[in-house]
Amino acid sequence: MRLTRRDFVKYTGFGAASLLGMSFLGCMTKETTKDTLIIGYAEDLKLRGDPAKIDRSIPKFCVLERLIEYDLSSDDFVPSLAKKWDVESGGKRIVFELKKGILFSDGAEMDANAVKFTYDILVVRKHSVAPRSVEVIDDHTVAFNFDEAWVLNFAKLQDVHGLGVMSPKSVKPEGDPNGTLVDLIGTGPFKVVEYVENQYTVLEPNRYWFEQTGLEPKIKKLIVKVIPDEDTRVLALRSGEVDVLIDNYHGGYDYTPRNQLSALKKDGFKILTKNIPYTWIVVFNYRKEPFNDIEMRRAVNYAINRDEIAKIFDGWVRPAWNGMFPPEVPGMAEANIRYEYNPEKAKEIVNGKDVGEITLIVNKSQSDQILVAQLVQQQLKNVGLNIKLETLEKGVYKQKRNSGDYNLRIYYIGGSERTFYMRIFWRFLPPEKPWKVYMSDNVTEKAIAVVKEFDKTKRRQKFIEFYKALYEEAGVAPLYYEVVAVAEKPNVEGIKFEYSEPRFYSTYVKA
Amino acid sequence: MLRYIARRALQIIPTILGISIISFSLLYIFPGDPAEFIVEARYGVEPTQEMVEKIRIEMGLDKPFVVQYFNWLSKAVRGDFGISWTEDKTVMEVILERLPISAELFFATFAISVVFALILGVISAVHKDKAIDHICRIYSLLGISIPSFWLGLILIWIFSVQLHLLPAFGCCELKHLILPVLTWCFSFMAIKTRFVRASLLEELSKNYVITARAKGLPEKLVVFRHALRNALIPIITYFSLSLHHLIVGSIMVEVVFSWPGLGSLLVESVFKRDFPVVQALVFLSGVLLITMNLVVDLLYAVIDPRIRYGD
Amino acid sequence: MNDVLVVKDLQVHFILENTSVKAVDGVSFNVRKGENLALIGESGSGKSVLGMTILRLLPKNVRVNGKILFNGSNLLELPEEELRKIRGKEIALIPQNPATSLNPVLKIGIQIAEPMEVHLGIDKKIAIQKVINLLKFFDINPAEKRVNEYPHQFSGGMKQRALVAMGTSTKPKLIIADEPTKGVDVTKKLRVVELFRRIKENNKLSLLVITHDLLFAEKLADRIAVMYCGQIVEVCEAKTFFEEPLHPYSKALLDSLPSRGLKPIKGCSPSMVNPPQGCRFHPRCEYATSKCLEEPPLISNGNNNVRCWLYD
Amino acid sequence: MFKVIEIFRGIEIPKNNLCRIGLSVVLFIILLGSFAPLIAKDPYETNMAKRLESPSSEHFFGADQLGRDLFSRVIYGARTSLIVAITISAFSMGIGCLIGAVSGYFGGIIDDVIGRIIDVFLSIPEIVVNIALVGVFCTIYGSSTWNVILAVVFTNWVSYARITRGIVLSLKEREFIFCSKAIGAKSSWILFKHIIPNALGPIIVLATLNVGNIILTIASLGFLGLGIQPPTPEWGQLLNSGKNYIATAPWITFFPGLFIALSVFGFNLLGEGLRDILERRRIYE
Repeated sequence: MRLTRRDFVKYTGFGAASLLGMSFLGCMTKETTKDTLIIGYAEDLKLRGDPAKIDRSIPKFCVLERLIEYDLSSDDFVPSLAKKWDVESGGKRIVFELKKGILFSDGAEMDANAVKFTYDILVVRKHSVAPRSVEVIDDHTVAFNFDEAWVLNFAKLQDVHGLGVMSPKSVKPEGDPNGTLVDLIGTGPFKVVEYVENQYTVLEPNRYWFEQTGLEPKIKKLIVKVIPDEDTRVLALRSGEVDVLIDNYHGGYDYTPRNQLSALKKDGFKILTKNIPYTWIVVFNYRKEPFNDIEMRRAVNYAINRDEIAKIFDGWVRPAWNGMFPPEVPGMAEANIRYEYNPEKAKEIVNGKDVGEITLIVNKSQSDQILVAQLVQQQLKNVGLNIKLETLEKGVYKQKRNSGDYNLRIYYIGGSERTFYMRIFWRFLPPEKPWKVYMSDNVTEKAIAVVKEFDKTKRRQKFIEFYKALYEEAGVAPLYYEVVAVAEKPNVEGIKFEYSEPRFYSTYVKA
Repeated sequence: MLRYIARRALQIIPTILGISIISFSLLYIFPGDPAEFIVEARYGVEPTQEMVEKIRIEMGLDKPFVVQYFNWLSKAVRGDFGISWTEDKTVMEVILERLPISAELFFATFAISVVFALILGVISAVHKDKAIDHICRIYSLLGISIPSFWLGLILIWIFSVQLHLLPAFGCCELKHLILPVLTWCFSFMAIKTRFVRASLLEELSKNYVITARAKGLPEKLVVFRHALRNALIPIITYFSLSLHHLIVGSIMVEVVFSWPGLGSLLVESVFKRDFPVVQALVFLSGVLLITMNLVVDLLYAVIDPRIRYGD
Repeated sequence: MNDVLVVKDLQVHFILENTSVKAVDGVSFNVRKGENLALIGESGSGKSVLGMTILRLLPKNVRVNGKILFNGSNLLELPEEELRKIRGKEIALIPQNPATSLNPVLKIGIQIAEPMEVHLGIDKKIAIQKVINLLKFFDINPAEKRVNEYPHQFSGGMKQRALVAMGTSTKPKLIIADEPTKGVDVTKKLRVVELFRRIKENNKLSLLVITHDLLFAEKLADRIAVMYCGQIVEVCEAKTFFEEPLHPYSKALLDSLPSRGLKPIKGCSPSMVNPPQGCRFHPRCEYATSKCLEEPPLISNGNNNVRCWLYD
Repeated sequence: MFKVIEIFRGIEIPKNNLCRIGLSVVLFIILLGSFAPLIAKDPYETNMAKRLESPSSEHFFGADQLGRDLFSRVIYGARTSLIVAITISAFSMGIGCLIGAVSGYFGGIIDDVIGRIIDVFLSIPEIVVNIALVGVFCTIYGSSTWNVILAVVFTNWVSYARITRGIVLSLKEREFIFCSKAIGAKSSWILFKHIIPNALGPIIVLATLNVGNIILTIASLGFLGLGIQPPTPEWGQLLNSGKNYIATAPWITFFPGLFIALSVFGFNLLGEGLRDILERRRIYE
């Protein structure tokens, strides 16, 4: 037969050669960039459509700037686009004086109208963090009216849901807060030049911002690539597809898996982290057997070895021994709380109690939390509590959470610095909602006292009381204190954190 | 011939109806209220009663199941699957966006697989029971046994992590295409190789091949002019049938390599609970499969002279 | 050297999963120049296998021993390439199932022209012209149109004639016709006989007809070889055979003809996997003696040979 | 069981290479699964000190992210996969064969309707529907192994139905059924005494191949995070949890995948081998 081995060798040889050729081509097309920084990010930036749904992170610190920022270390609200402000009507009205001469990336001036336009986007949507109304007093003065006289009102103005100030030209029809976002224009260090939904966004330096600050842009392009899957993002960094991974740390998901940071570091990648007032906790279903019993809640707190849990993350996070927040949070150190790991005590409490089937639910969209939950399950098993672990898809987790169909769940309190106050509002204040983590007459009363207080020193005292009350009632079982992280290739320089956000205006990439 | 086409086309209607019922019912296995999900998914806020009510009326969710089904079906056959629950776009727009990306992966795989499957299949059949045939057969069994997601990860480990030769993920350039195509080809080609081998062997066992050999034809002519020419009829039809993989054909490969095609879209939509998209994908892939079956039948009629010239 | 083909002690074993079957067991015979030899036997007696063995067309799971001499060279030992030059050129095979023996997707003309192209190096166009002449010769009309048709457009008889045309196109020295009357109804059998006579008129060739059809053999054959259960039990002149057959099996076979009393042979054909010991026919033989448990050799009886102790 | 031996009687299984290798692989996996508690340690026991340890004489396959012994998890994974796959196969076989037999036996309008339904299920892309269904089930009820079982059975019964229907239709025409009818046998008697025993051979082949496929499907779902949930060890899910360690701890990915491939390969080989045997038997007959 003539179709012989020779032919076979010929064909396979051809195949192998072509594949090899393709892979060489692959290598050749890989560009070595010096003036482009590629960021791997979990979410689409949502720069079209509803302007209230713009992604919570990157556009809001690259493209947009906020009126004010929050500094956790001093517990102060600090100026940003606003130069200064007056609090009127006992706190129900805040009047901001804006900085002058700030230009949008299209060259138009940022003024009170732009601020009103921005916040009207929330007002018309009756958003839960929206002010009641926004008034333009003159070109550079704008007033916000609120229903309650709370210091929380400041937090609302710079929380994640609140927006950075954008040009009314960003939407169509122009200036209509109900309009559709077509081209996000802000005052921040970068401007959007290209946006492909679900794939990437290209940002370039905003000339006006750099002129104003007297800085020199060191990169020409910032590309934000959307890579929804956490593992793929890490692989992308490893394979050189992206230079930097940054977290979307709003709601406890879509971040660089913490348990991979060490491996990345070992392989030469740089890891920047910053502590944030963000804590992973076990939430008790405190309205239901058996965790309506304070003793049982204490037993869980005794049973959890927080050091072991932190080991999952190879030391990138701190074990949550001293209360609901890390010590740098206002009042936390002074509260002087210390959780105890004492499995014997836990056993004693549990012993002889008929607790029935206990379910622990966890949102499985993060591999980290699945690991944490499995370890918690094992630790509780060691003290005689048999736990049924349910790893749930995001939606079902929410649904079970909302219906109260669980005993324990893995959840988080706090967040980035600027969401700190809002999270206390979201987690501890009435009205009762499924996403609240613990409410009792005592704790709730103390939490309200915190967000009402305008005076910093008094507020600190109230914080301490609130922390202590929560600890006494064993309201939650804190596990570990989260960080915000940036993982970058070794040749990336100049990314730094401001508050809890990575900033790129002085970033460059070495050849 | 025309009558034959018409009859076959009519025959697939009940099947398509069946598939539409299955895909439509996906949403109605819900004990709860889909309207609530829509509100949550679309607005990202806790649903209020009035919002839910509004959505319910807007989407016709207040009507009886059968009415809703026929509404859905009558739109679906026109390619209108409603609006995505998570994006402000129609389902069709979402799908059409991803289709070319899937198509790129599919056609690259398809082309390579067809060529190599033919070569391997012929070699294997011609050298039946020799070493090379055993290798081909073991390969074709391995091809259907080795999970593509594992193979993909192993390839990533070799080519991306260890050798830094190829990107582990990404889309739309040649270098991104290589690993996913390689991974998919491994199984795709295996099935095809097996089929080519079996078809050719069947033809080689037929009497006309003995006639051809008895004529003293060189084996090359016996295989290529006689047997393969006949075997090509089932092979071509079978290969065209696999065109249905165009829609959601390579879920695992797409997921492993984060290839933003329709397979990934399906999985994402499942996780995001964007059920209109899931419905549409199930329906469309089913319809494509049925249609390909029909096309293949007709193709058969076209390329086989027995049928072409038959009465 | 008056013989075109000499088969000596041929053995063909089919190797199966865990057993082997002797389909042909120690067969010897010869085909003389210009003669018609009919190889007859019941279905399953191994005669078709024998025909295929001559051209080495059997599947790969067979083991063949013995000698097949054609023009002095042993076909069984020829390299594949040499043998290929004999197939279709020197020895043609007319296969047994006209219905399936033509390639369904190739035009008839091309198929008939192939041997000429391959062996005689005739250009395709010229070859097709020759095919048209052949078709006319074998009454396939209108030949110019038929040459471009596909097998399924041909009737059974036409297919057979096409195959005959194909076999004769290169003017071979020997034609092996495998069951040419299989599936042909009685009324048309004469036409087949006619067809084969026609081949002979124009060619000085030998014909080896493999058939189970005694009447057909009677009309066509010069000599008869009878096969039973993988062995040749009798070789003799056709006349002798039909007048006074030697072997009890031959007798029984003839007696089973409708014209001669329609007397069926008692018992069943033995299994090839496990053939009877000694004379393979003895369990069904009227004349069987205890000696028959030993295998009889091929015994000469005048011009004829017979494998039976009766003639020892 | 006797019937099974009867069907494959006369063929020495070890003579068939495909079968022999396939059978040994399958037996190997089954033995691993059944004797998991003897071979392996506690697959749930965490030990943070051993986190991500590479393979060693103590941990043959290394340790995972929580310091659990990967070898034990893989071995117990065999158990999970086999139990779930066999459950699915059994349910599908029960449902499929019953529907197929009823359809083929009674014919008429019942057969038309069931035939149409079978057509529909044959033309749905299985894995797509599996994913969609598991997704929907998870959304409603949360993750559980029953989701996987239900979703796969939903698409899987049809091949059994088709094959049973075909066999019943062809057997119905054969003489011995007429004989039985002639001596006044009841429908159910014919069904159980003639049809089912005759259909058993092809169905066993199908089931063997099917178990392999199901193992692959379960693993795929597990890999997507839709299948059996941790901490229960399951191969696809182990692979999934290992995929982000492909660069640092590739063994977490490597071994579960190897076992998926091995067991699917084993079942496929065995199935193919059995099919060969059946076909050859048919030729002999």
